[in-house]
Amino acid sequence: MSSPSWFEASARQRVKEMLDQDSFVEFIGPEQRETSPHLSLFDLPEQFDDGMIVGRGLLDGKPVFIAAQEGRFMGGAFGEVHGAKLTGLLRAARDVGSIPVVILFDTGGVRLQEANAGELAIAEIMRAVVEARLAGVPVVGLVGGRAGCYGGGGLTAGSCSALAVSEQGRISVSGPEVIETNRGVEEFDSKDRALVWRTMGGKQRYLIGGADVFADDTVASFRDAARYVIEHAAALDLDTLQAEQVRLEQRIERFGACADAIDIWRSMGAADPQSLPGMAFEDFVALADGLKETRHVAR
Amino acid sequence: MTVWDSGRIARASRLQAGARYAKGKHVARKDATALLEAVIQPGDRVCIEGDNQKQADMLAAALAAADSGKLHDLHMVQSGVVLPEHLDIFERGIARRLDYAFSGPQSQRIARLLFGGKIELGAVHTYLELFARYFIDLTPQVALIAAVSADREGNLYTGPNTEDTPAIVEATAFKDGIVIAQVNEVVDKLPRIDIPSDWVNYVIESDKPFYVEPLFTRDPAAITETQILTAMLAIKGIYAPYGVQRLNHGIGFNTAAIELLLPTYGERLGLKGKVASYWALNPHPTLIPAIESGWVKQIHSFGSEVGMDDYIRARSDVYFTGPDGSLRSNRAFSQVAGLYACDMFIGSTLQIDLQGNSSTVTTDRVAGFGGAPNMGSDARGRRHPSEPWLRAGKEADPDSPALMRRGRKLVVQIGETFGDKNVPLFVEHLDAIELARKLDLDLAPVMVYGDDVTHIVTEEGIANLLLCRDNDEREQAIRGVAGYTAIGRARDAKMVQRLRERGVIRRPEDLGIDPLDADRRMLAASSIKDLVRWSGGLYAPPSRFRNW
Amino acid sequence: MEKLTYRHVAALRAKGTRDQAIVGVVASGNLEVLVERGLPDGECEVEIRTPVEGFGDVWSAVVVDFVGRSSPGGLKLSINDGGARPDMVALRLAQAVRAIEGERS
Amino acid sequence: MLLADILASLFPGGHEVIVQGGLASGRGTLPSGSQLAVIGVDGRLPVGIDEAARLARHVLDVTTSGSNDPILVLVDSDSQRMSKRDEMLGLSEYLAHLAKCLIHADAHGHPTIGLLYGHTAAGAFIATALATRVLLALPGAEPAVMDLPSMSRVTKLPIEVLQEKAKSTPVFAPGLDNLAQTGGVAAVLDPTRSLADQLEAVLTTVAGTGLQADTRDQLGKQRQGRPKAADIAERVRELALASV
Repeated sequence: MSSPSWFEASARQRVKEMLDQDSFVEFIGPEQRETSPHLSLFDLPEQFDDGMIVGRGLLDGKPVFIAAQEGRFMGGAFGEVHGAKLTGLLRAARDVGSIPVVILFDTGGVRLQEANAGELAIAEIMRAVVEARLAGVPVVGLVGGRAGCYGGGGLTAGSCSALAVSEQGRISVSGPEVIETNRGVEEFDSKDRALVWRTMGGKQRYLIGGADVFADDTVASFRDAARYVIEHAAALDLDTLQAEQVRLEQRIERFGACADAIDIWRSMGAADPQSLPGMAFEDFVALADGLKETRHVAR
Repeated sequence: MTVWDSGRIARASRLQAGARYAKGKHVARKDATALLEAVIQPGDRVCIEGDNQKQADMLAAALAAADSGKLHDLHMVQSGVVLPEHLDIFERGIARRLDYAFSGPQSQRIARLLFGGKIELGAVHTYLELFARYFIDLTPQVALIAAVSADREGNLYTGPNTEDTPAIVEATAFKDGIVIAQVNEVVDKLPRIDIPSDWVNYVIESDKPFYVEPLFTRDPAAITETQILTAMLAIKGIYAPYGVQRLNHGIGFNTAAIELLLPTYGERLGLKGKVASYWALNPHPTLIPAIESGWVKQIHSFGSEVGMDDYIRARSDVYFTGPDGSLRSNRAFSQVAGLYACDMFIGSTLQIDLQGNSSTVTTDRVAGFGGAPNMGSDARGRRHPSEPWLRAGKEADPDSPALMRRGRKLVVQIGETFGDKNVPLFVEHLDAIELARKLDLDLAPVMVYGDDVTHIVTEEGIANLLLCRDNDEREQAIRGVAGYTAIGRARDAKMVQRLRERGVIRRPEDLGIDPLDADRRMLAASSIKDLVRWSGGLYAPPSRFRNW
Repeated sequence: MEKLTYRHVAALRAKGTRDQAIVGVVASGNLEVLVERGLPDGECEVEIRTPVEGFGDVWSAVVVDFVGRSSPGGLKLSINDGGARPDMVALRLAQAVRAIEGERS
Repeated sequence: MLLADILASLFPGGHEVIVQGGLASGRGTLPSGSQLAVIGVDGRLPVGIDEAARLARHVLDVTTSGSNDPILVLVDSDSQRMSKRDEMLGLSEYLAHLAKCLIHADAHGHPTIGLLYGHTAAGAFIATALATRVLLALPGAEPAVMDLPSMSRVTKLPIEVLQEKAKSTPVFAPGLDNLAQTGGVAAVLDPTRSLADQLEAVLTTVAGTGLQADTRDQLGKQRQGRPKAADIAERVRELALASV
């Protein structure tokens, strides 16, 4: 049987199937019933793992810490418990100093019913990501789930050593509906899904250097991508940050006047930029790797 | 002295009134309302073309902008009440009486206007009935239609979404009526001529293409495990034993699941070539994997589907296409095909009662059924035999002599026992009855009558109503597949068990189906993108269905 | 939020040796079932938390059928419901038993 | 307080902080004589890619200056800039980069202090004020993740109901008190006293190089705003360490 779709799979399936067989050990699993203490205030159902699975396992026989968000529970949003599990895992990685962390993002951002706790969780997670990286630990992110990687999830992903994204993946701070609600449909039509994907989807992110690896929508492809980005993770030091500064400033210089992603792709040299969204995986990777100018994506 | 050509005289004077806005047959968009005010007269029967797919939306808006002092008391005779403008004209008094067949998004507002007395309702028809009445007692005086393009002479290319146009124009143009077409563009040379220019009186170039709703696009990503289970039951418990070769599918997710299981589950059951070869069906994107896997021999379509045009063009062995290569749909002919040349209809509904009557009308929604009642009924005029038809007939009436026994069309209702928001599919009484009382109608809007229904498929199993010998059995057979709805829980367990032993009710385990095997991984495509891949990139889904 | 608890006598001990399993997700129209061993072999308990109140008789009927069809002896099943329909509940309960009995999905 | 008043109170001897296009940068000398680098967002400016890149550039300039100056981050911002352009060009990367630069500076001898004196929200909040080691605030500051009307739209609960619920928990509603109780804001300064004195007192507690433990979750537990975060994080950490 072919490898299951990453987009379709649950967080548990992704974790189980991307790690070596039977190697996953969960920390504070669902049987501990450490659920959100806040959802009942809103008469909302809890989930036993609060939508976040953390633990350790083996990838090609090598130990990794792994965290996965369930994008279908509360849109994968960060709540108090959900976030604290990841914080604790990252702090452990920092303390150990040698075991990489793989984060399977699938989130709409902060869980509004516990917004302050979620916002602070993200601040703590980002600090813990940086601490782990400063301790020499690769922290890598995989983005290709139903909920995308929005809000604080996008910021956390941006703090990682390296990212893999699939076509389905979206990385952004404000979601399409939020932009439309605040700025009007003229600014952004959230129902125009082609627009959503070419603005914040996986292909655009890969092309402009927002992600290091473009994965196919299968667990196997993400597993390969995870192995690759762990190997090639950038260290976090002053050089990296300065390189990232230059990279980001150059992006504004080069594409800051573009009205649409199609214009960006055209100015990158894509002969038929309109065809990129529909392009099959292999064709796109071949084309993109010819276009991408910043080979080493400093982040 | 008797005048025998008053209609022709009236038409001449209408044309004269409209002539000042026209250059030849061509009228500017800005004069559309003025033209309508000139050629339509108060009390006229008017048809605005529009069904569950295509809409003559510019002309609908032009009519809605008319002066209600000049145009009033119109009698609208049209397939669809779908656009807000279709009801605005009633609110503004431009129109008063309505005969129609389908209303999707406006079903709630139409109910309010009916209750408020703003609409005088003739009847809710099926498409085919309404077309029929165009030729008998509801012939339009003016038809407002939509086409893709016109040439200078006024010939029309209606293209893949030809749909209702031929039926409307035939009835109007040949009975002294006026035909006004909105077109997306005027060109020198048409790809093909669907409507000849001498049946068309005016052509108006619209500022944007006429609207088409992608009504038949079902995203495989939304198909549930339960729907897959019902699809497996239908394939193994109905398609296979009856050997159904000629059929029509509804638009729900259960039948979309069936389409996506043919190349996987159907293949495993060895059914390829034995079932589901000939279709009366719109170009469902979810049928692409089955077509690509060689299951489908031929499809005739009521209309087209947004994004399917290139795929259809490249699969002319399967679809009906013109010399230009594009699809030719025709709702009237396809409805006739579904009625007389198909051995099965399978589709979903919102409510089923204890007699098996079903309806999608609820007390605050007057939906109209479009084509479903024709598809979902036994054609009493049918005379040609086929194996499924004869077999169904025999099950219903085992004792009559074979040579004198009518066959039966398989009419299958498929669904989950609970629908959206936990609303039960099975009810004691249809809401349609309550609605008919409130509106003082002569007839409750029933979509499929119980005596036409042969099977009901739910996740709990299949009820074969052909094998029921009396009303009691029929009721218990229905209760026996009604799951945990109040209807289902009130079953006579012993009788249901006896029905099961007789094969009237068949549970998944009776068919060798393990509900736990109903997995999304069985679907030949699990996303719209998968469908695009199956089509070799020929299917171009509308933006709202994309996630790339 | 309504909490419902049902205890039943079960004919057979659930097979396998796994201590626990979890299936499903708490999302609209869906639910999660956490299944754990720990009860005497002839007993089964189903505990439900649901935001949709007033459907106790439906839940009860679903659970009775589940205990009759599966052999959930010794199992405690805990449900967080996201407003699932009975057919989905029945499916998840069956999946939960299959999962703890050790079959790989 | 206005930015000018804050700067005057911090640096009675004068300063070299300039505000350009809503972004502040420069340095000042505290009465004790110690130098302080300053960056900031003023006038409720939304933080988009251009703003984030400029702020990060200032932080990197401080990090490479060879000094050991602490960095003061002054915040009166809108949320992140919500626009097609910003998201198309990867706003998440820009905001994350700014946060990384601040945390990196903190770890390399430049203790970071945030001072919230106006509004801030969502992604802009995370990338500026919440990326500092110690977050201070002035009375009247209005931190928010999302405003109640938007929250009401998303949760489909009336604003009155949300306001009622907010009385029993600090966990979701906007406001300085709620952020303080959940551990996000360490202390609220007294505007009637010298800000310089109060800041110097804080600086003595954060003196020294290298990262210090992030104690915001502990603070949230002590203040009973976040009952579970600290314990869950610590339990996971211990389980993970034990698993190695």
